[in-house]
Amino acid sequence: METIISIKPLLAVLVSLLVIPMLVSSSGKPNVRESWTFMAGIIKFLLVVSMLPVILSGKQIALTLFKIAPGADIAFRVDALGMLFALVASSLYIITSMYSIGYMRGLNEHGQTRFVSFFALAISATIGAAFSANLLTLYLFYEILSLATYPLVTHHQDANSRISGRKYLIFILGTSIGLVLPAMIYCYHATGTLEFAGGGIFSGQLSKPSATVLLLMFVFGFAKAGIMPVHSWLPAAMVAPTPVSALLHAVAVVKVGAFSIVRVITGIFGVDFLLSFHLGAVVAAIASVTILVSSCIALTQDEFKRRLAYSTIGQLSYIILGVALLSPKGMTGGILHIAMHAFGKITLFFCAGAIFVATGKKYISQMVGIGKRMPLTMIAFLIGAMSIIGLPPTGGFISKWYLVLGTLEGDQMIMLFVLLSSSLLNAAYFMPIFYKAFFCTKEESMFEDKIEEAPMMCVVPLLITALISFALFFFPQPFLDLAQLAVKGFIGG
Amino acid sequence: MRILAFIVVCLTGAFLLYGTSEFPDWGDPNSPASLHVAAYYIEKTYEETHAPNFVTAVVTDYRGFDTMFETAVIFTAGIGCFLLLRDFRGKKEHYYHHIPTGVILHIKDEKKSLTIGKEFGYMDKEWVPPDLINKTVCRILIPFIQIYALYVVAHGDYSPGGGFQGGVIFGSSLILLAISYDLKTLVKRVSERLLGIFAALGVLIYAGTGVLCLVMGGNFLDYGVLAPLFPGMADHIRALGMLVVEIGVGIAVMAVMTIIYINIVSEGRHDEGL
Amino acid sequence: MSDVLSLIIAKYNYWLYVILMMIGLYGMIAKNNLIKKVVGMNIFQTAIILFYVSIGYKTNAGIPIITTADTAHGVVVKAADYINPLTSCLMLTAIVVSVATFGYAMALAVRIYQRYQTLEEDELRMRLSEE
Amino acid sequence: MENYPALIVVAPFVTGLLAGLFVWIEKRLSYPIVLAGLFISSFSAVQVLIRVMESGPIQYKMGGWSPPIGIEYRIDLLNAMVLCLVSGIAFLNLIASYRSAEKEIGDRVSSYYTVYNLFLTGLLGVTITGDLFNLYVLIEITSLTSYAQVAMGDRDRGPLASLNYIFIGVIGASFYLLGVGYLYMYTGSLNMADVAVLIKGSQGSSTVLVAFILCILGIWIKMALFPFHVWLPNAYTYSPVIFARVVAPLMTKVMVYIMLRLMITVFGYDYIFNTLNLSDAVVWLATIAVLAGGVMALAQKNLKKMLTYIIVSEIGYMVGGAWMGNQLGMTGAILHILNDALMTFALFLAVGNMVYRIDRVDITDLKGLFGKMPWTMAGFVLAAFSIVGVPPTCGFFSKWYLILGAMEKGAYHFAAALIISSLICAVLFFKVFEICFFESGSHGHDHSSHGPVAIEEAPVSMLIISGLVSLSLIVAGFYSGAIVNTIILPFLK
Repeated sequence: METIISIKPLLAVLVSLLVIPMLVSSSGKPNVRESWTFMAGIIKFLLVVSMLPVILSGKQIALTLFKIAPGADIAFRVDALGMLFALVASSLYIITSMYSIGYMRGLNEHGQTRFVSFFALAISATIGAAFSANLLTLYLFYEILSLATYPLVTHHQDANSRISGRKYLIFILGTSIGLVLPAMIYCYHATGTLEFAGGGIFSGQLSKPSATVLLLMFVFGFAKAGIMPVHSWLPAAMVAPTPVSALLHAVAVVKVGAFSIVRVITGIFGVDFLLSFHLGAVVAAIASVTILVSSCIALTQDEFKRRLAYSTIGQLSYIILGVALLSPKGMTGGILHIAMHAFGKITLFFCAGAIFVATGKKYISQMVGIGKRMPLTMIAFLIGAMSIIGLPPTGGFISKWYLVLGTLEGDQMIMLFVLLSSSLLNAAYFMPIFYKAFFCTKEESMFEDKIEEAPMMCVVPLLITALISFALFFFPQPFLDLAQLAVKGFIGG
Repeated sequence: MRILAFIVVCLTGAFLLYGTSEFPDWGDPNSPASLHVAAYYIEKTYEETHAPNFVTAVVTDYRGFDTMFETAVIFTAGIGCFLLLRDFRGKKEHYYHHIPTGVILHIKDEKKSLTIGKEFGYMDKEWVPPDLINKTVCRILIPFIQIYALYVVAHGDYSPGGGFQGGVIFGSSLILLAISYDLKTLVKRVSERLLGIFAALGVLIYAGTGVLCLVMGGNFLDYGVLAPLFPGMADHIRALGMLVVEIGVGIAVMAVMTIIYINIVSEGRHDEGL
Repeated sequence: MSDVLSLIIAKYNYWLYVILMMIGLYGMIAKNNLIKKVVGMNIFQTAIILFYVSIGYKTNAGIPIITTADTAHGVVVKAADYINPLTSCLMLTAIVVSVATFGYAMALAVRIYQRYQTLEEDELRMRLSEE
Repeated sequence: MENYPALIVVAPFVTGLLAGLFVWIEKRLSYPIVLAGLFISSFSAVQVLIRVMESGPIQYKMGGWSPPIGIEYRIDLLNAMVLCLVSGIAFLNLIASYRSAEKEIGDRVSSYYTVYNLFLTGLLGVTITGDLFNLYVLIEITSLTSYAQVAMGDRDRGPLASLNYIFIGVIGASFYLLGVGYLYMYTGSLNMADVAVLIKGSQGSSTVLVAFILCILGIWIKMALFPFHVWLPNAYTYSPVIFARVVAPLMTKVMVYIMLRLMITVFGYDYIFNTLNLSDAVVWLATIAVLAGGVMALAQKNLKKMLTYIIVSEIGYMVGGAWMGNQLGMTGAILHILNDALMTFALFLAVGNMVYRIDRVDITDLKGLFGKMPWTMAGFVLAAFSIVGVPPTCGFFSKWYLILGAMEKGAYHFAAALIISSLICAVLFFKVFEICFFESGSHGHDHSSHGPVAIEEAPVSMLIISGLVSLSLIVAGFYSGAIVNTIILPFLK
């Protein structure tokens, strides 16, 4: 495969890092600060997009920054999988920035400069993780992301966020230091390299038991992916302001977790290796349990954001499940789900935030009849929810379609059952919200019959993401092509 | 605790004895310790340095670098005591005695003080009448002790002695002064400032000699390169270098001994004490 | 038995140093009074000095200073005639170090006494835990 | 100039003495004189490092006498690196601590600088010398000056801490001296290289064995390896900031260096690892030290004391790595000398800044410090991350080598201890961060009252140095591969 040396991936990572001093120095002037944020976001997005044609033409972009040890440098490599993830994250960053202006100003939050600065740091780390060439670099950005997110999660600085922050750290940092780090060093010790390779880095150094242990260490160690039982930080982290939940806990943070697991499965272990030991089934089983259990829990949640959080946990496991199927279609579906779920879920979070800004309501039981008051928001919600459930005509349908094909391909009927029943559950916890919002009697409605949406800066972004979700059904090409390209790299060897 | 300590101590002792089991017998002239480097020192010292006292030659020339730091150790102890104990706050109460009558005055107001002269004299809180015999004997002895100290310093490279020994003797003469009279007498004659300067200066003479050697183009403390500064003494240049540093050591040790003594006995107030 | 005895006799200097060192170490560990500990420390260091100096000793050898008579006639200096100057030199340093440490430890003791009015370790510990 | 090696040690020595002289003549000159001395020293150290890298080890004969007759300085890559580290940190610290020293020590400060420089002379001399007895003398200078400085901090507790330090320090130094005596008895020489040649092949000798154990034991006591650590926490906690800042990063590290020097140059790998086969026992001891240090740190209420226990734990890292008996472990240990010195320095710089403003640093006193001293806390956070081992800070990379070394040897207990220690450190520091971040004194979650908190930062000189050193942690992290390749590996070859 042809590799091009370019500084672009570094620039894409650095842009939002370099803008932080600007943000801090213009802390007294919110408009100036916000324009810096946008500028960084747009430049970042353009940089990422400018690499897209190269990747689509089947080439790779690479850059080695620092040599640490042979086979484990601080290095970037942009391939199809990373490109897909970076594209999602950088495009949504712009939209979220817009949304967070509306949200933060709407609520008159404190410490906005700190907020945007750490936000920028977090997005840098996300892009860095997407472009990592090896496990060491990935781990580096993974940790930076964990730490940069902490002040965002605990933004309110009250007792509640303190407890959540603690939980967040214990799970995220505890697993990454306690499980991933030793597993990673063991890999390096055994093979002398951490470079992601199409066919994995192992060639007979591992027995089945030790490979299983190692794989489980990675799967649970990347706790950001929210595999049960290391998921419980995610609902707790919902105390954060909604833009944080939206971008980080629907897109960046959790997806970095899932992305890391995908990377490890494909790049460190390799599809053939896992197939030869039948380890894909182990991961798939864990993921299926997570999918079903989390969907059931989501049914019982009344707080809007917590329900979304449990939904996220389930959806993340789709990605893991898809890749763990180890069949081309399944993997394509899993990878594609990174993108499709991101657009759908961020819409839902935006809606939750918009409702909170406009009405101060957090609980679903208080939202009866809200469709009359905020119709645009709720229509966007419908599209987002459909995408998550996997109904046409939304992007979510496409990824689910591939996932189902994947199970059929591998003749794994149990997984098929899991997917389908989970979709039903998804519908069961989303549709009542929509239904109650519009179809209720006058007496039941808790809102006056007057349209009063959230601030413009809140509504526009959620409409955009809803629109994209919708559009992806018809034009999934960039993501679908990238996913297929990535899978070709993993399976073709 | 005591039993534990005893066991630890016995184990250490046994361990150390175990290490000696392979040692050659005591006084064996052929033990490795007495050959190799040591034999070289004995055989070559006079030839190379013209100092008949091998110990001094080793101390101040072959291993002169060690000795410089050794002086620094002493200096550190002095400055450490000074930093730790020195208390610049004055005493709250003063005692004086009226010389003609022998009446003792106790002044509690810390701002008031009497002028010391023919009429009034200092007195310590726990007053012991000055012993005439002690005072007289010491007054006679002290100059001799000091002369002897200078001799010991100056003849370090010819006979047993050297800067440390001489410095200690000189310092003890000053301490004797404090003991036989009182601390104030010593502090009055040898001021704190002077001692401080001397302590630093002594070590500086040593280190300065080394730096001078650097400047003259040799290695640090390589006295050989100082020959151009002392025309006609090229043979003895190393012995001369030794003498210079010995003087430095002597000054430093003398000053530091006195500083430590004054600070400890007066608890840092420099007014009264042993 | 006689072997052991002759071994001890041939190296009794080392036995002495070890015993002295043990006394010092015991004092440092087991004594309660800080001054006694300091004295123990001094004994401990002295033991080491004894050890070194006894290393340098040679039977039938004189002090390492050439007399004027020797130098005048250009007599060849034989190593066996003089005791080892190096160990004495090293011990000069060790003595100085031990004096300096001793002096400073005393100053510290003065300071501690000023503050706590005691030098007994258990009492000091009590006072500290009270604060 | 050929005299750079001498200048490294002589410059701070002579200037220290000059400062001592000027105390009595013109007090204000002391500080600039001392500063100039340290500058010359660090400059020479860098020159020496460059030379050693270019053309191999340098030998410098004191007094012109060649070894083993005279004392020699022998500088190879290892001690050239440590020399740069020591002199650099000392120089920076002197600048950073100017204000705090004036505040804490008061009118004695000008004499204090003399002691400060003598202390550094000792450390530098210890590092550079190639003579066993010269090493002892310089250890004593270092010790005596540290006793003096410890006693100058806390007026109540300082002297007692110092006296206890004296007792243990004297035992340590005396053991070392005895060890040297035994070696001298066996070889008749005091020069390291010469001794190494003379004891080669004397595997069974009880004298060499006892000498070895005495030397190592003495150094361990001085280093405060776990069961011998009792003096360290009190001594470092109650000492003045200017001293704590330099002794905490340097003293233990220099002692570790001596241990390495004795192991590598004097006794030799072969003797230690093949004849005596002590590796396993010592690695276990180090494991216990790592864990014990961490656990004891958890119990502390005072920030300074907590950090001192972390130092105890870090000593275990280096001892364990050095005694692993393989190249990776040794690489890790040497790299950790550098990294640990830097990160401890950064930590204590930050703590010093806090002490400057709030005097007491019990953890509960730190409420709202993120608002009050943001820059100091930024430095503190970076340094803390480095201790925890978060990439890309340098602490991660030395841990990486240490764990790799442990895995190669099969010492999984040590690897596990390192991981657990990281987790403990994470808990420790986040406990502190939580207090600094959440308990900002007055407000709960009250949006309107969040005005900008009054910033009360430390003086700029302190902040700049603190910031620089904290940033250097990241730089050192990125360049750790380069450091390993250009300094450590060539040294170990």
